[in-house]
Amino acid sequence: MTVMEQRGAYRPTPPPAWQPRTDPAPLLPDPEPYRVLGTEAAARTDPELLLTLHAQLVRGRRYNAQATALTKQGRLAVYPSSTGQEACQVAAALALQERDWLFPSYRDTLAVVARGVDPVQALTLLRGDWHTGYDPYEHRVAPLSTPLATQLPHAVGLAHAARLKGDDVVALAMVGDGGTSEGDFHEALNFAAVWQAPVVFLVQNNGFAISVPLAKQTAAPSLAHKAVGYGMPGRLVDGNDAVAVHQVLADAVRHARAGGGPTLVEAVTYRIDAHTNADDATRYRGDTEVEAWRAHDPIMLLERELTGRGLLDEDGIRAVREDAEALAADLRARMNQDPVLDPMDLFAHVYAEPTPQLLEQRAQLSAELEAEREGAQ
Amino acid sequence: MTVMEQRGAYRPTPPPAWQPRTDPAPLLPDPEPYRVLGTEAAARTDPELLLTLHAQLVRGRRYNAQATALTKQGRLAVYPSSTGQEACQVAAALALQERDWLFPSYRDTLAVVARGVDPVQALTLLRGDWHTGYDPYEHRVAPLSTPLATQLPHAVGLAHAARLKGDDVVALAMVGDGGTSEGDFHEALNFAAVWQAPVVFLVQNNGFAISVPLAKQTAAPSLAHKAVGYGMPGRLVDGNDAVAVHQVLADAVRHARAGGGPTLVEAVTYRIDAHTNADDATRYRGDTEVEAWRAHDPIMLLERELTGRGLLDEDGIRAVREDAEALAADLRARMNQDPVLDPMDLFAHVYAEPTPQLLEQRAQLSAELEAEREGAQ
Amino acid sequence: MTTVALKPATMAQALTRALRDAMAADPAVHVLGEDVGKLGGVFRVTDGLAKEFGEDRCTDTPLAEAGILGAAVGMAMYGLRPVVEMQFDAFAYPAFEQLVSHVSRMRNRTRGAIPLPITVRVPYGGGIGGVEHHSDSSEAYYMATPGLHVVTPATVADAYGLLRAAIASDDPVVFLEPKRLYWSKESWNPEEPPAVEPIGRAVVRRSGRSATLITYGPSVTVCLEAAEAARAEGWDLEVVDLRSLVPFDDETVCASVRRTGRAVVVHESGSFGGPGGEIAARVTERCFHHLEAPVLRVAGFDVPYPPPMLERHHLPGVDRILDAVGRLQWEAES
Amino acid sequence: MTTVALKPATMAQALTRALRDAMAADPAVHVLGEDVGKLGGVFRVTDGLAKEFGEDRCTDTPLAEAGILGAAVGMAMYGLRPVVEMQFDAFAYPAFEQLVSHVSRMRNRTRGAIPLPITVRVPYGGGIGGVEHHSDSSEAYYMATPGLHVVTPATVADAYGLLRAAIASDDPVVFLEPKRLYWSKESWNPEEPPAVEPIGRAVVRRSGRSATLITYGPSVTVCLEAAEAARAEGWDLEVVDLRSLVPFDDETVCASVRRTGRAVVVHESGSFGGPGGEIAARVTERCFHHLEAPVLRVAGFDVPYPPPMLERHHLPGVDRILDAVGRLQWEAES
Ligand SMILES: Cc1ncc(C[n+]2csc(CCOP(=O)(O)OP(=O)(O)O)c2C)c(N)n1
Ligand SMILES: Cc1ncc(C[n+]2csc(CCOP(=O)(O)OP(=O)(O)O)c2C)c(N)n1
Ligand SMILES: [Mg+2]
Ligand SMILES: [Mg+2]
Repeated sequence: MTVMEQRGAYRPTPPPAWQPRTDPAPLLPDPEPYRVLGTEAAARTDPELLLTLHAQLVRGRRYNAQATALTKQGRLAVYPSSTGQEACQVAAALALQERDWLFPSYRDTLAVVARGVDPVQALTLLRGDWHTGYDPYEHRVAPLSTPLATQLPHAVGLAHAARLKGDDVVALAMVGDGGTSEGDFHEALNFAAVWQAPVVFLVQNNGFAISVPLAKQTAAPSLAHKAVGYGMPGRLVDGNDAVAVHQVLADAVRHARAGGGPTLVEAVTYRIDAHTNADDATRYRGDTEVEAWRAHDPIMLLERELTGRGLLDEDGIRAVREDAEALAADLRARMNQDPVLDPMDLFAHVYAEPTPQLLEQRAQLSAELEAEREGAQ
Repeated sequence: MTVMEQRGAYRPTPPPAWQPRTDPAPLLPDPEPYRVLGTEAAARTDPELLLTLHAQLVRGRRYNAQATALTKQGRLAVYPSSTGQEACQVAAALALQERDWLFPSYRDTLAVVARGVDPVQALTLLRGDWHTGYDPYEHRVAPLSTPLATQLPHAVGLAHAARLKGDDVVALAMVGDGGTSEGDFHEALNFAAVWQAPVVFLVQNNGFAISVPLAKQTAAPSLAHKAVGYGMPGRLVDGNDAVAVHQVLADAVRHARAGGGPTLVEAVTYRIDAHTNADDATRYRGDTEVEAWRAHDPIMLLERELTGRGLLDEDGIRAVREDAEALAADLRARMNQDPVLDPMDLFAHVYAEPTPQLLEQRAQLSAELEAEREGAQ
Repeated sequence: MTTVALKPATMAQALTRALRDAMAADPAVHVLGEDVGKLGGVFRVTDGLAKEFGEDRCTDTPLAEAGILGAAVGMAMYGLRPVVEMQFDAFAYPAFEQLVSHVSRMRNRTRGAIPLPITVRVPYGGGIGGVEHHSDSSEAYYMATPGLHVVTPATVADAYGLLRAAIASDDPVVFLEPKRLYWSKESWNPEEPPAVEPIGRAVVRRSGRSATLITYGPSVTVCLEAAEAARAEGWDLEVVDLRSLVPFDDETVCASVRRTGRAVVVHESGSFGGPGGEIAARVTERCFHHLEAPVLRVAGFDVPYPPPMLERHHLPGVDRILDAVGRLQWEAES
Repeated sequence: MTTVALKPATMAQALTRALRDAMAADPAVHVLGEDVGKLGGVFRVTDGLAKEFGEDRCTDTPLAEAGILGAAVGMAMYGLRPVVEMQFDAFAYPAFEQLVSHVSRMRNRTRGAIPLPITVRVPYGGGIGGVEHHSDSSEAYYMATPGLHVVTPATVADAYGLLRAAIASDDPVVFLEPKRLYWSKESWNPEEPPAVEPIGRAVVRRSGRSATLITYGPSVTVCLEAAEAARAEGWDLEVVDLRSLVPFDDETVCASVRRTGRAVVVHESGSFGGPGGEIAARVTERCFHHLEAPVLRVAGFDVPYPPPMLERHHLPGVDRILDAVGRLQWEAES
């Protein structure tokens, strides 16, 4: 049986044989975002996981702050901070097995780092020395994708290919609320559902696409409600509840791994910082809203749980902070070194072998640099 | 209040203030396609409407047959027949007021003709003498759109513009089941919902996109289920029940006119003929399926109702057929005349004023034609 | 005669002013795009328009470029004059099908019944340290698409004059805004903005006798610098700013080349299949016997636009232009 | 020596055979697109592949070109070699962003870590009586996109040889199939299909001394006809079939032009911003002092592709080519 034949079919037939293919009810999200922290279910969560999540959240926040500082020092071209969204970032990375793939969007540097990519290499794009700083195959992390939603069909294709080869690989693809409006979002989700590809789509709904609020982006009851239109389950989760996000994603990954097909997860969160260091958020939103969300801070929510259950004390928090400081110090130190660049790299990877035309251009640049060097002497 | 401000907002706020924007329940289609013919509701329908629909269906079927015959005689480059789908075609045209706009897809010549466009002009594209044969403003019918789903955002923009100007205009846009997979479908529906534009989207789900059956096109419970993901109502209707399609579309048009925003209607139907005269349908489907659908023929369904209620007898049917024959005869006669073409038209409408570059090229062609004429003498 | 208080204005401000004046003059003009409302666009070109004209006239759309341009087509069909902002060059690609299959062809398709007076504003080009997808020069794609006008200003005054003309045009115009000139300044009289420029006329920015530099958009200032530097080498270079790639002003360009007998085309866009090939070819077709040397091209390399730290090696600069001028077979002279 | 039974094969059949042989040789080769399965594609080029290799190797996709190409990117990232079919030239436009922003750049973006061995098959060109959107020549767009190879066969043997090479290439190849040559025939030995052709080599299809016709794809046969007809005028024309637009075979082309001293570029694509500009410019740069006349271009007009009943006026035909040859300043000779 081919992958293609596995699907049941929505195959309209004339009455009385008519039957819709799937029962839509289980595909619809609950109207309330799923939460764990602050509920009774929290008590049943694995302490180890809580501590790991916590340490990563704190590291993540520190990383965001450090990277933003580096933009001010001219060490990064630009930085889109995910402060406030660390729970989504970290949970996305931790929900995957090593053999799985992560497809991040441009704001998801933290998820990339949480998956194991070197923190400096993760910033190469934003530093401006090359377009991607890490080998995607090393940690199975696709390049940070700048054109919004375009990475989603890649995730589908990769997961589909893995399945065809009989490999046990799930792809998790990240996109913003704004990105869901793009045609590529639609096409990717449709392909994933038709192919029953092992993909999990994580929408970080942080309320804004740069300055455009969600209300101008969609009129849907929730973004998770889009899932039923593709025939996949949609899940709505509190994106600031790291435990809840992790659980929902891990479930979706398991479901995909077991051959159950894709899931669309909407994590409701908030972008605390401006869009990037270059953005002026006061033009389009007020402080009250930001403050309301600060009161629902992902780190705070988790610390409350951990300290309440006696799993973490002042010392523990201090240790985690020190670890995060060490990360920041290392980042600072290494980012303050000028990268060594070879202009000839312009021609090195356009094709497997440069075309005759590129060879000519390479020779030209080479001669120019030679002349420059001679002139400088 | 601007149009933009009218919308309620799905604006996630941190708990406990969280609230999804709309109740999704009323947006979901019924699991059974809506039907009138063969149900008790049929008795309550307006006899006048039934007779008009019937006459148009019969004309439509005859038109399809005649156009297909013209391809064999080399009088049309190609013809995508809508035989079996006449109920959708006719209802789409009749559901609109004169001031409204129709945005047809490439298969929808019948709808265009039913709206009042000259039957020969409607075939200009397929005849090959120009890309559009009618003035779109005369009957408010956009050009037949060949690139699938690309006409949907046009319908949204036009309806939105009309609303901004305070005009009472609804746009009805048609697309196939295959076309729903395109990114433009997604973007158009999203814009329509966010703008609350007065648009009705009619998907004719005829089971195939050329050779590709619906099961390879979507895994959704139904295509109408896509609506909830945009925050608009989705309606499922028996596309061979002309009365039901007309009713659902007329309701959606009324809803849009009243400021209620867009609706997605999926009409379940079947393409009885091959994709076009150039297609070989035996490669991808069997006769049994076609026969099952022939037993659910839109004309037959309507005739059964009309004759059952004594609204139509043999004479009445004969009169309708004669009218259809007259249409076909006129079509035949006029399509058998060679159109008179002016090659200089190549340059006439590329821009309001031809560029200097086009003037040069026009002069070149003109000289060539002159030489040709001289050579011929 | 009253004394006029000249004030400095940036190109971005000139564009804003053009939009504002156009919107004030004609209620059919509507602006739409991502972040064009409250934010005023990421380059602030639409700053203040939503406030002044309301969000129905200057509208933040969902994030979907094909949807934006597709909706603009429908709006234009209903008599509006949409001005669409694409946030960056590479983010116009999702709208490519709408642009090529509809925007450029609708008038022709309908024998003139549906003209589409749409202006598509596209910030383009590099030199601003932008990360990948933020520095493309995509004019070759638009030039190869019949039915579009392709216009690009190089001065603050032209930014105003050409954008007004683009919006007033009954045909679709791809209006390419050189990103790195957004902050370039000129002094102007705010009471009386510059004239509306007819689309399709090149202008000689600097007269010279030795050779012609044919250029446009962001490369105009570079060519003017090169022309200054060339004086030291004894070359007196003429600089032609095309301003409009479609229609193309053969007359002005060829008149210059016939005078100088030598030409170099300069642009940021890649060389292979780029605008320079067309320009060199048509100049050669028309001025063959006036040419002392082949028309040369100085362009970006045929590589994906490089990361910020390497872009200076990619962009055509003064030295590379002078090198090319030096290769114009001056031996023939002596 | 055994006698070989030659059999006629059409270009479409040669392409099918190339796909089949590539799939048989390498399980990583997957075909995907609209209607490529049971139907075998609207031009029947994938006929029988789904049956022979299963629907997982030759897959009917949903109707969404960006999705198809985007999925192919992911499949290639996982080690497959996708061969994507775009149903018609104009229906490749929805995939333009995926092509330009990802397919062409992924290798460069990742310093070679992610090569994308994807073949994008695009039936192109006119002359088959196709209605709007079914006859575009879109090669200018692809040529202007660094990172892509652009290949187009003009003979049945090349259709096989070049498609095999495209699929074997570790770089993305836009493989342009001239629609009106699908039914052209050659005789070949089915036991031993033609050789795999290296990408990037032009070939002289007809030797001549008077002038060179530089062409490719659907225009090659027209040029050969023109060359025959030119004999009556006393011209002995050389015809160069480029076969590959990227990389470009400067060597073969320039060698020919240096021999003949005159050249005309012929293609269906529009002239302005089309391939001919690039070709004329680069030939002139390299062969200036060998040229007796400017390199001329014979191309489609700069208009949206015309409806079937008018296309013969648009397409470059024998007469138009001979006219151009006549304008190559033969007076200089006498
Ligand atoms: C195709 C495309 N269009 C436009 C942009 C410019 N842009 C960058 S980020 C952004 C907003 C993204 O919003 P969202 O998807 O909600 O992600 P967030 O920034 O909130 O993480 C825009 C419009 C882009 N990167 N890609
Ligand atoms: C963008 C685009 N891609 C591909 C095609 C080629 N094509 C023409 S009709 C068709 C199938 C359409 O199926 P559907 O939308 O279900 O409409 P139907 O033919 O059933 O009326 C295809 C793939 C096209 N016209 N436009
Ligand atoms: Mg967002
Ligand atoms: Mg269909």
